[in-house]
Amino acid sequence: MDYVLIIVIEMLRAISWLVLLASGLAIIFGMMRVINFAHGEFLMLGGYITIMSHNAGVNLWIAMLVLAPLCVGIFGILVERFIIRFLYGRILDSLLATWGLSLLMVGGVTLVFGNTVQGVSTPLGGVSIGAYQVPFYNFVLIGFAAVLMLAIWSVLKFTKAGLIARATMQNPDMAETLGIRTSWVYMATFGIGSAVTGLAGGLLAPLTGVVPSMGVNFVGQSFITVITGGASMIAGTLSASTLLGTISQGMTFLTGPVYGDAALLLTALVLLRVLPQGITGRIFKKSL
Amino acid sequence: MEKTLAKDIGFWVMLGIGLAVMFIGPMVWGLFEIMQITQYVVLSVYALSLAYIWGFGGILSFGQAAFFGLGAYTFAVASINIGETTVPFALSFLLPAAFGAALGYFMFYGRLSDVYLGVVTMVVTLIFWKLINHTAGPEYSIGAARLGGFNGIPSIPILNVPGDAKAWLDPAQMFQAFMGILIIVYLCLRLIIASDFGRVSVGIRENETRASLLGYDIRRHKVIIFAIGSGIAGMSGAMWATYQTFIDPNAFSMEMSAKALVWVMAGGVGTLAGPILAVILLQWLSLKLGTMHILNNYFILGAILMGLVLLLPRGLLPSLRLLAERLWHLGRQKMDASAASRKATSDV
Amino acid sequence: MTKLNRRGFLLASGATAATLSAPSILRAAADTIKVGGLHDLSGPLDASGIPMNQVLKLAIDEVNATGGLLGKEVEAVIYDPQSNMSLYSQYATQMALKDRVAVVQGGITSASRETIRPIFHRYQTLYFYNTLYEGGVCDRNEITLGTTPAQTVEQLIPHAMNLWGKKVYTIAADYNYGHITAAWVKRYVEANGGEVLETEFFPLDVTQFGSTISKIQAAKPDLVLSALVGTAHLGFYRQWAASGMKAEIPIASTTFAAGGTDAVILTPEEGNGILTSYGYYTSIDNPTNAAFKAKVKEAYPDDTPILSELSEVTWEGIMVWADAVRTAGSLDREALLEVMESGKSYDMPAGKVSIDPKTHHAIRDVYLAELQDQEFIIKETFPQVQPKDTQMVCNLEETPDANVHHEISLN
Amino acid sequence: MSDAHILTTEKLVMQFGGVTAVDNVDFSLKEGELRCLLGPNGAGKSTFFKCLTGQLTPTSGTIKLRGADITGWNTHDIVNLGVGIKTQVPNLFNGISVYENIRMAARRKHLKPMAKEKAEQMMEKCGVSHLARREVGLLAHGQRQLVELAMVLAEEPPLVLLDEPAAGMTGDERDRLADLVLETARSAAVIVVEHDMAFIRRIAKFVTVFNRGAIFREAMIDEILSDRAVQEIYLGKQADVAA
Repeated sequence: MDYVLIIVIEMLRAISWLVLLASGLAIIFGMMRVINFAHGEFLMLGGYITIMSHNAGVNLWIAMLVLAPLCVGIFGILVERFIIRFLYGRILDSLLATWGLSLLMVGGVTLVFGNTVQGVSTPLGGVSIGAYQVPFYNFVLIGFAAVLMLAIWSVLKFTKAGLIARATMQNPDMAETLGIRTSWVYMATFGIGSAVTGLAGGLLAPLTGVVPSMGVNFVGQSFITVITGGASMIAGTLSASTLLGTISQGMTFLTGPVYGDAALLLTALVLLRVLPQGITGRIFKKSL
Repeated sequence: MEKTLAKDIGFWVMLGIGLAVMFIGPMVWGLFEIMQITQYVVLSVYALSLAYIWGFGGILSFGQAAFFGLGAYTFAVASINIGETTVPFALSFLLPAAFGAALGYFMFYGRLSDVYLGVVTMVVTLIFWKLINHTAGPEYSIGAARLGGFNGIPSIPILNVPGDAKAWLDPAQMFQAFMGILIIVYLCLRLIIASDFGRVSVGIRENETRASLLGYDIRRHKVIIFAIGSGIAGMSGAMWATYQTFIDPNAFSMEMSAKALVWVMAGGVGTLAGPILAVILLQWLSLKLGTMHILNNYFILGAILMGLVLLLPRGLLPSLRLLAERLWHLGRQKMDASAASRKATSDV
Repeated sequence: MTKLNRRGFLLASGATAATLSAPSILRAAADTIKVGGLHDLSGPLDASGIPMNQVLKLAIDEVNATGGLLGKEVEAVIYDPQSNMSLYSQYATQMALKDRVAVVQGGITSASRETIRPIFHRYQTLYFYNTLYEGGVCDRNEITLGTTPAQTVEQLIPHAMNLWGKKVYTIAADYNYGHITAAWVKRYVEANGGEVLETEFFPLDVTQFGSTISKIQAAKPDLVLSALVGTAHLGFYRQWAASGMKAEIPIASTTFAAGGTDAVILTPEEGNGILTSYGYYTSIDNPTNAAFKAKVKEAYPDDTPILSELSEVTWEGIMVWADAVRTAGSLDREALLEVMESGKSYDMPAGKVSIDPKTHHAIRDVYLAELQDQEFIIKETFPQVQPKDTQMVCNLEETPDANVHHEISLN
Repeated sequence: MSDAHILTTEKLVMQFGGVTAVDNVDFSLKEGELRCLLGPNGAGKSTFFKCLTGQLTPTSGTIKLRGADITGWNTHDIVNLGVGIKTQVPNLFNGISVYENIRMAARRKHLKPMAKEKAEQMMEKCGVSHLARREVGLLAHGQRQLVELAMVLAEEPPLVLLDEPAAGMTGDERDRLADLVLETARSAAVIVVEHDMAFIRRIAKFVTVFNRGAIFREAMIDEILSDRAVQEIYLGKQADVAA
């Protein structure tokens, strides 16, 4: 029995892993139609900041939940002001520019921090469920993924800022006529998207080897989740993460990671053929 | 005034350069330069495959590496088993073309929008990359050829003169053969583009609705264009395999697809000569960077790419042409302002 | 207006690019002996490439400090392939044909070796491959000093099984190295009366190991044998410690910290107790190693490389080659090979090393060590271990012009 | 032209979610007939038009072209049965010259030499010859309408469907358009969806008036214009209509 429970926990962790990876990208790509190929490197930057500040004595949780999002958010705003601002509406150029940015970040972090930095061990140790032991940190991840989704949903749904952001992204010209300084909204939205990715990077730092080139492992998964999710941000990312996370983990349990990954890709492929606009292109049409 | 191929100076200039390089090159250059330029020729054919389907068919493929790798592995497996390279080389065009047609049917008859089209091609390449990487065990071999997984397939036969299996091409002959292939591919593409089929494809690129309102079945057109592009990419993969006598899953990597995108974007979408220019410049640049130990090479390459996008929005060739036109105008102040000579951006 | 000053900037940057590429002032006529160094200095593989490159340059300075070779100065020709195969093949061709180097040291992954080895074989440029790998290369033009699975697994398995028990759970990277190592593990576990409960392979970019950790817990093995490779797989060790399993089931590995950096990236809580087996550890105490470490510290005071078998064997590659040139008194490849195949033994930081004439692989001492607070403590030493796996498939005395990488399969 | 029907629809329905844009329309057009479709905004004229052109697949009901059931066919298959279509928003190949656009349309029916001559003839007829070399994307709205019309006519289709061809046109462009439509009507059946009353008066004979997705009335143009009920649905209930 507890083996089944372990599998369920494992799937929930995989889902929250995808949610954390993809929500920052959902904001930047899903909402702003900017292809951010440097998304993996933003995660890496979040990881690095968490570790560097922890090694410098800052409490791990503050480093992870405050410093990482803050610094990566500010970095995001700088990137938006100097690069992305010229590329709105030119979705392909944003791809090429951000691919250059990702190379630059890998090289830059190697120059500044070097490529071997002592990591931080996973806090809170293990907890035993039946005959098995699972890192307690899993529940922290699941918790934060849920909180993150809830936070973004409520900001977009209930706050004035959320409304302005959504309006601007849907029709910038109309938003201008209503007196909204759209350039500020773009800057802020890109900043928040980067901050969310920084937070995700921070949360994942204790679980992975943090090196300058770690980003490449995450960029594929994040894009596929956001694209499969489709237009609406919250419902799309959530439904896609759940579907893809469950299938990939299920297959991994049954046959092993190779077929787990292949299953995830095949599901995405079939979904894209059946629902070209992504899950929320058709179902949950009106949701956020 | 119909823009027939015969009257297009750009075409003849490219053809002239190509033939000159092909015949004079081996006499002038040493073995090392020949080997290096052969690599640029192979990558130029690869860049042309994307330049054609994207620039002239409006199909943006994020996964051109899938066909490059498929062509390379098809050639490797076939030539190792058959022991002769002419049939495998033909296979390396036909198999990817057939796969491209099948994938094209799957995509274009599914009414996918452009961005999702890009993603589907990316996902297909990722699947190839994952599966090929998994073929490491001894049980994964086709006939005598071990797929070899991450370590790839070593000692792939060198291209031999058709008919005589033992007459392997020496580097100079291989260079001339590849140069010939590049010229033929460029010629065929220009002919297709100038033909009615090409005109319709450009029409589809401009406005799909109008093309279907004229009665053209745009889905069938796109499948054909995509298949042609896939075949060319597959052939360039085979050229790569026989040039290096080694192939590994990196031929299917995301980086290989991204490189094609960069070359076509940097060179100028909607041109054929632009991407070739971009291949030579960018490959030479990353080679040069490797020998100069300034900062970290990833850092510099990234900065250059970003600079390219922000400073040359329309790509290298169109910007150079614009620069040339502007200088030409400034030089001739007495030209009247109406500038009747502003010719439509020709498809070089 | 903005259009114009962009053009201005474009023209300016075009000019600087031209000057940068102007050919560097030509050295005096070839009065130096050129040694090629081909390691990834940027991109994912730079963590292993940079230390090897630093030690290479140090070794060449050492040779020059003792009067160079044949009265000439030894000059390093170093290129950075940027973890990219097409650049590996271009630089190999450039070294062989244009720079006409006397010897090349380099190549990290098997894919990069297999890209450049045939080129050096075709143009007869002597080639040293200094990275531990899955064994099986049969090429008279290549000297392979790194350890192969047979040499390390043969010592690691019996030692681990005596310590912890008979039931082994193997997890390995899903490529040739992983498959072959797993096969050798199975052979030696069964030879020592043990049993491999399960063997699981992981693609190189897998970062989540939750499901595997649960499966291992279900199988209840006595020890876990890991042949995981690459930074993504570091996640396993972290997630293993995170679920509190480190105290329950110990880990032995033939790949952990091969490049030295993993030991630093993992915290002591995660890394302590992992048993590994390599041809070299910094904690080997013999005078040559002490001198070697001092030289490295002195040459690179602030960016001291983390030493491991990869960088130490690069030092060996230069020293063995230099010794052969001095003994043979010429740069002729055949003369050098004759010296190296004479069974001569060299006193290296890693201990006694000699070259097996049949496979051009190293017969060397192999050590077993356990990680404690990010330092490896040597538990056992095994002198002069033969490269048995490559000897099974390759005999250069019978087939001198072999030029192939055999896939050693035990079944 | 025989009085057989070139185009008929039976119980044609088009629903978007809850809204019924086309409500059980039975429509028939004789060979060579010129029919105008009128009706206030949102009456379902354009939706009905899009069902005929295959841009929309009707929810139920059938469409027959010369007896063949073309309900739900792809646009290009319908066009290949000899239908020329001009959409509400001009759909042209913007990056290419006017001549090139029209020549490509002509090429559908004629061989190369004939297509070149046909294209020049059409440009002359529609008064766009002086724009031959200009990129279509740079033309004014009215000019684009004329170019699109020239493309439709270049194929000499037996059935021509025009959706608001007069929109955005200047006075004399509209007159030229009216002459062109009348001339085309002599050799082909034409359906024109339009608002512009001045334009309608010049060309209309038999007219169909749509309201709320259904056919409100079908009669000759002068009867329609004097019918109070039609004026009411156009100008809304309360307005007192100046006689």
